[in-house]
Amino acid sequence: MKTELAQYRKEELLRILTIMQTIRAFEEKAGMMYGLRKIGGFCHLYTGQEAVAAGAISSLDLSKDYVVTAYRDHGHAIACGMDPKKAMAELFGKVTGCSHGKGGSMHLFDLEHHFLGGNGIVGAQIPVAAGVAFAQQYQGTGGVTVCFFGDGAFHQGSVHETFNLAKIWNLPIVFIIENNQWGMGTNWKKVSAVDDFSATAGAYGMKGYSCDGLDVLEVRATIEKVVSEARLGRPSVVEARTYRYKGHSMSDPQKYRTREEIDEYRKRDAIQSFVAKLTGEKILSEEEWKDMIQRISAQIEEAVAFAEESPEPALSELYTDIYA
Amino acid sequence: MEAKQYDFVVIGAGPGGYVAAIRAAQLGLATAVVEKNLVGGVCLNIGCIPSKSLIHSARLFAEGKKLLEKCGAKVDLGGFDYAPAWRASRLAAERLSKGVNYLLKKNGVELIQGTATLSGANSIDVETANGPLQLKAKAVLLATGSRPRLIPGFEFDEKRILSSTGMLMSETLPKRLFILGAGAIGMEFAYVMNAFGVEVTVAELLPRVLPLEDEEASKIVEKEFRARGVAIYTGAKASGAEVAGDHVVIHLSDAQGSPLEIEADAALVSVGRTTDIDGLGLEKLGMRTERGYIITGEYHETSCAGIYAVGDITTYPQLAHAASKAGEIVAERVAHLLKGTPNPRDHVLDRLHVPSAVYCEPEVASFGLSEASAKEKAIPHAVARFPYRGNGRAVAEEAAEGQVKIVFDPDTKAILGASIVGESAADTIHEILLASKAELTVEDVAELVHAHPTVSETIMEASKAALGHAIHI
Amino acid sequence: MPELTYREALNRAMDEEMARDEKVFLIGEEVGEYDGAYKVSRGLLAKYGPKRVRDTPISELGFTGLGVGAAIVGLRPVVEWMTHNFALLAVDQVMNNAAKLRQMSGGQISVPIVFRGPNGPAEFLAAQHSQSLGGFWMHVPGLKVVAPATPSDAYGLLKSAIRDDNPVVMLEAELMYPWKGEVSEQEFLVPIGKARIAREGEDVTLITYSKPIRMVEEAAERLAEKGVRAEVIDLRSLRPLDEETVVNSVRKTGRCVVIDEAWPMASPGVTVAQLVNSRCFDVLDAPVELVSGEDVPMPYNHTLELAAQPSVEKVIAAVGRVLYREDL
Amino acid sequence: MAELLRMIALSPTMSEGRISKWKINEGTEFSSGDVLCEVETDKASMDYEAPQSASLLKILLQAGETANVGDPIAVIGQKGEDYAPLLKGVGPEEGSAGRAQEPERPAEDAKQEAPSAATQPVAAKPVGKQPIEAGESQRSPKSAAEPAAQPAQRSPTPIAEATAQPLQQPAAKDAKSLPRKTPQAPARFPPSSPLARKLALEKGIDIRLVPGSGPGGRVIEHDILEFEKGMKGTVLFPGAGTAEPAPSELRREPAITQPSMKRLVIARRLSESFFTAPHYYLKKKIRAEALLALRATANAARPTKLSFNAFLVKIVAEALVRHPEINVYWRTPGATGAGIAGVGAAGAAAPGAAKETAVGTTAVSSSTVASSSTVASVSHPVLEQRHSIDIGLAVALSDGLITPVVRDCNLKSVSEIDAELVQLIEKARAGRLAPEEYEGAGFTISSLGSFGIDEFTAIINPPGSAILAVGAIVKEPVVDEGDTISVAQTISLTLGCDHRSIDGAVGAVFLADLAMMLENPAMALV
Repeated sequence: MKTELAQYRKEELLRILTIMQTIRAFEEKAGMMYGLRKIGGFCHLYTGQEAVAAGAISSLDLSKDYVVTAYRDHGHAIACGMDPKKAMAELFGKVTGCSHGKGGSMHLFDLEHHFLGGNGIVGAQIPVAAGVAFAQQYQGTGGVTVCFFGDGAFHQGSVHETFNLAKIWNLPIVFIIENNQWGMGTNWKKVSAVDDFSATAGAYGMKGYSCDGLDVLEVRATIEKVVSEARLGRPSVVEARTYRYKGHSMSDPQKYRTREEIDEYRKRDAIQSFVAKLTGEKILSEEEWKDMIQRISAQIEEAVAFAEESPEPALSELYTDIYA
Repeated sequence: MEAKQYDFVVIGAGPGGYVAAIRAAQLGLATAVVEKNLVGGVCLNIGCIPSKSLIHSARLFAEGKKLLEKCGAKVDLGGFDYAPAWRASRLAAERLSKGVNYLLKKNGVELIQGTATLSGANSIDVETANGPLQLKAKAVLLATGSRPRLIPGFEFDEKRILSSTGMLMSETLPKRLFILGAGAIGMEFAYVMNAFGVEVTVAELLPRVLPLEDEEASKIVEKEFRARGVAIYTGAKASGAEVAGDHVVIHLSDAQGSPLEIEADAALVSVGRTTDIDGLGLEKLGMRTERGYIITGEYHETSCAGIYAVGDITTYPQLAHAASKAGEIVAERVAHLLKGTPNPRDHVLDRLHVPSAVYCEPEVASFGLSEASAKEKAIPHAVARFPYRGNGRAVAEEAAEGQVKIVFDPDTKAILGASIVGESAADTIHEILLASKAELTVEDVAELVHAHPTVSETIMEASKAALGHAIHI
Repeated sequence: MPELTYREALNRAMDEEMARDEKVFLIGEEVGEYDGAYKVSRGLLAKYGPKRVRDTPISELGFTGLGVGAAIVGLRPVVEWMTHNFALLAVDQVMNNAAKLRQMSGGQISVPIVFRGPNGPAEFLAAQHSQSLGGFWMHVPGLKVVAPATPSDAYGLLKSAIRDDNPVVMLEAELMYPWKGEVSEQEFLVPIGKARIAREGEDVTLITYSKPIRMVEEAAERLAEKGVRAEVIDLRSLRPLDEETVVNSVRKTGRCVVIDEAWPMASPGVTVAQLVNSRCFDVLDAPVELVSGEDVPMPYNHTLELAAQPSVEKVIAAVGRVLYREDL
Repeated sequence: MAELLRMIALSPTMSEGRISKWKINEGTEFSSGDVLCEVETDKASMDYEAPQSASLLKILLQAGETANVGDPIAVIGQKGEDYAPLLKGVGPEEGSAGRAQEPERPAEDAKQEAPSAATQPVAAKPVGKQPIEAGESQRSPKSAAEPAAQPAQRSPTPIAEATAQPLQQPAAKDAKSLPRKTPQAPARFPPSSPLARKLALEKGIDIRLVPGSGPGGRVIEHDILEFEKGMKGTVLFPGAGTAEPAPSELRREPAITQPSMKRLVIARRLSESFFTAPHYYLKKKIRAEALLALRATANAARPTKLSFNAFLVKIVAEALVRHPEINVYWRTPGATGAGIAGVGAAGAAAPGAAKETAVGTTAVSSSTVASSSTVASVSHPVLEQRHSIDIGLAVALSDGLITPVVRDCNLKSVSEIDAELVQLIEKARAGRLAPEEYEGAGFTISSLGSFGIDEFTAIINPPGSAILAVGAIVKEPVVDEGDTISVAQTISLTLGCDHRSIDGAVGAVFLADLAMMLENPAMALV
């Protein structure tokens, strides 16, 4: 469903845009730092999917709602309000990182901003998210849990079991499937029995929604609706069709897709299209947009400098945070 | 501006900092020390050294007066002026502080006067009189020390309500002095002022004076101080103080809870010291701290690799010599990592063998396991005592109050701890401390022939008492 | 002192802890209306209602993960597995989430959760339902593992486990549920990580945990008749392991036999044997003997089944080997 | 503002890249994601995508040139920007060593994706800063190019506390004692249990001697305990009846028997006496007729016969009264002077006369073993002048010798001495002699006449300085005063003295006087 800009105040729209541009700048810089060997291990970039995280998470009240996602978690962390400095320092494995350098790219956590992290095992975060919703219901906090996973994770057993649990216990949870079309090297159509993931919600007596993951306002509107439903104990499933520009992870030679396909999607870039809409409606001027880009890229530069300057964790840190 | 590269940068030139800097330079490290005030830190300038000088003067004054009166002379204190004693204390402080300056220069340590903050794992920004400076270092040592603790209702104006710093810097004596806090600093000032004839009142929250020392030692000190006319309220809770013109009124409730009002010309507040680590930029570096103290692990390294911390800002005893020893360990460790010089013998400061001392009269000194903590931790122990009155020298010098108390392991006869109160306790403690550190037994000390008559014989006798056959009691 | 069965002791522990802390709740298959597959949670649904005694669909991975999620935001779930054999589906949630979230989050997240259920062989259950999986959990840093063998330990350890802020896995056993034993009326906790000396002795140390304890005590009795004074140690907890009690005992006796239902390769028993070998080497008069389950999937046939498990005869034979005596 | 575009690692194992072709030329604008150039890596040719939208201000690395990962290849920024300062000191980025490219396999659950064997993760070098070679950390950083088998591991951070075993819980106190080397049984030792080896060490047992009853002959605790019991159980004299005739065809290997504790003490004390006290010997033959006659007349009226030794002891006592300079002891520091269980009379390998009687060991309870009396040791040699005349008499027992002592012999009659001797010898044989009953003899008499020995020398028994060795009574032709030959019963006396306390002349005077008194017992009364 198309949405009108008028529904949202200017500050809200600029906030959403800032989130998207911050994620984009962060991921580009992370990719560069990875190339310079400052970041190691697995690093899954969110570039291209900014609209889903920004659209969905900007609709939440993070004082009582929670966000859970998998290992492509930089975007969600920043959207939840994690300080880019802490995130970059964590990628550098420094003691100033959000997990003191012990989590790394796949395990960003920010309890203060109700971001319950990246999870390294495909689909393993889905029942955990249901558990968080269970606790919200149990303690009557009125909060909702938003659980992100991809087209790759959709075929994990945990999805079936959790959808069922969510429905039979009316848990305040929203399942958002970020269908970026590539499960590592496998196009999603090749391995999915159905073309429309949201249709499967019906099998568990839940409503299913589908929205254009490249249109941030459509994502925002859809999630606002399903979250209010979930707050009343009616969980639902949303498929956001989106696209990732970068490889599955930093060491993916991306032989499986053509440059043309990527360029095709770049034309419908979520940020460019949103900016075009905003400038069109005179909500944002070219100058303001350029300033925002400069400001955000300076912020990310500062994050990299902070990460570079931060100390490594001392060896004694090896033995902390294992047991309470 | 181009950052100056060092091997080792020390922040704070107190006893922990300057010792580490000198040791590091000796081991061939390019070392710099950043100090925002005077080299030598609190200890040399507004702490141990000036207070010891005042104690020395007070003692001479009191003893001299007593001796003259004993010989029948009538002592007229009309022309008494405190200033020369005060000036002597300042002279001592300056001379030693200059001395440290010289030592730093001699060893090639670069002294930077300024205020430092950590901007990264190994980069330090320093605000100096002539502009900002950036230093780069392979290893950093934090030794910024502590400052007098402020409690609400007793804000320092250093005129009516003074900190230990204020007391040391004031040239005149109040007629009546109220002291809040009967720790080492409080009791030392009580002794000095009482010796100079000031009317002294001491109030302490805990049930006894010198609460960190052995109970019996506290009792002896309390008895002596009361005998000299010092009013002492233990278990007293202070609620506030109002400055009224040229005097101050202190409100407190005594052990039984009944309210008390004490009027005095000045009030010294010495209830402990707090750390000085805000402003160093530690939170930014994710350093683990606990209630304002930095947590350190092996070789006194903080949770940030390459950054070490020693002295009052850490969880180790707040003593100058503890800071110095820890400083040496860090310097030797860093030199070992950078230059391959031998590793320090101890990984960390051996808490059980760090002596603490209080220089009032009678002096108090102790180390290791006290009887109370041995009981509390259910560590098998036995205790042997020997009173000073059994010692010829002490009796001859009319300093017969005091005792040596040794805590030892009944089976292995190993020395677990000791507390001495009495004449030159702070010096004689080292004999029994060395015995304990070198893992000698009370037998070894008992067997050792001690010169007669000396105060140290009390330690031999206490050791004999431990074996059940002391001679002189 | 009153006598309780092992299951009643567990029931009393959960009842008390649920009464004491609103955040404690029980979740698992058949724990509610069915009063528990082995009647351990009898009466709890009636007393605390479906919100806190939650019957689940058969989705071990699902409700185990859900338990972990509930724990990280403040609840204290007790997750009952109908048997540890079924929990293999949920190993990922225990090992990769429950055990690691604290470290991966740099200390921000705690997972105060208890996973409990019957472990090891019972009778006629064949290969898939008779596995002793303590070693799986014992292997993982970040977990605690307890294995009470008496009603009183079951009561005390389950209460400690529920109050512990770390994930705790408890190993029970179907055949132990009916065992009777004294449990004092007053509330008490058994510390996690402390072994129990079930029987004093000087000649050989017998070390075990969970169900085999009664068989080992019987063996000790038979040995006593032959003049061999065996010391029996019930570990009660596999992680943390009470090394001191084990080492002190072997230093006294100089000989050690470890009895463990699990398979012989990479089992808890092997870990204890290695500990004894390394810390008591100089006082050993014979190599440490391990009496373990046979290295085979559990057969259905009962005689075979008994042959596949540790027995009094096997323990006595092992003691014979460490004492160099054939006459036992 | 302008910034440097650097070569990045486009494939996991790449450490340098060659620009094959620039897709756009200087001055043109590009948007994020556009392909700027093609880079040849060790694996394939890859597209270098623009990280952000900007314009290409200056190409630093021309097509065909190669650069390390991290080296600048171009300058990008807004059109017309001054980028000169950026170029100052442009060189390969300091210390950018290779960081492990992670392997193909994604983080997905192992069962989801078969892990592609493309590349093994390599040990990463520390990031950015030049690592300071921490003295102790043995793991040297591996260069990125060389794939290493072990899992991706970050080597210790530059200045971090790289202790020798980084994974070890930081030890509260560093282990002062060197790791204790467990006593390895040398190859040729029989297999033995650690406990058996430990007990053998403690009990001073040579484990090689212990027969092993464990599997494969392994020596076990039981064997050690049995062996120790056995040490006490062997019989001194293999009685005639018990010794089986040695089968002649077998060449008997010498049976190595473990000396008893008592034997060990005797050995030690005698060598202590023999090797510290400079012995010399004086020989004198005496005519025994008078003494024998005296004994015969004394015994004639007595129901129990007095022993010849009792007479000997009495006369020697009287001689010692006259010659106190003999009744002395030269005490040196450390010497306990405690005397020994037995006088090595028999087995003494004194220089010269090598009279040997094999004395085996026999079962005597260990209580008779001479325990060193608790005499305070001295800090420098002293000469003790003894006042009481305590004479020790060497008595041969099955497991060694012992010297029961008769105190104040000068004050006792021969019959008293004899009664005491009988009682002492009885106790000695039963192994119930108390230390004070066999220690502290100032002078010792050892007689081997009963063993048929004519003459021998003996080793001094501390705390005495002299010992009299009395041979058998021998009939032999003697020249009388009138140069006539007659048959006489003679006894050969050999006085051993400690030259530190008794000079030759002093010894000689005493021996001559003693001989005279023995030859004329009545003189002992004068």
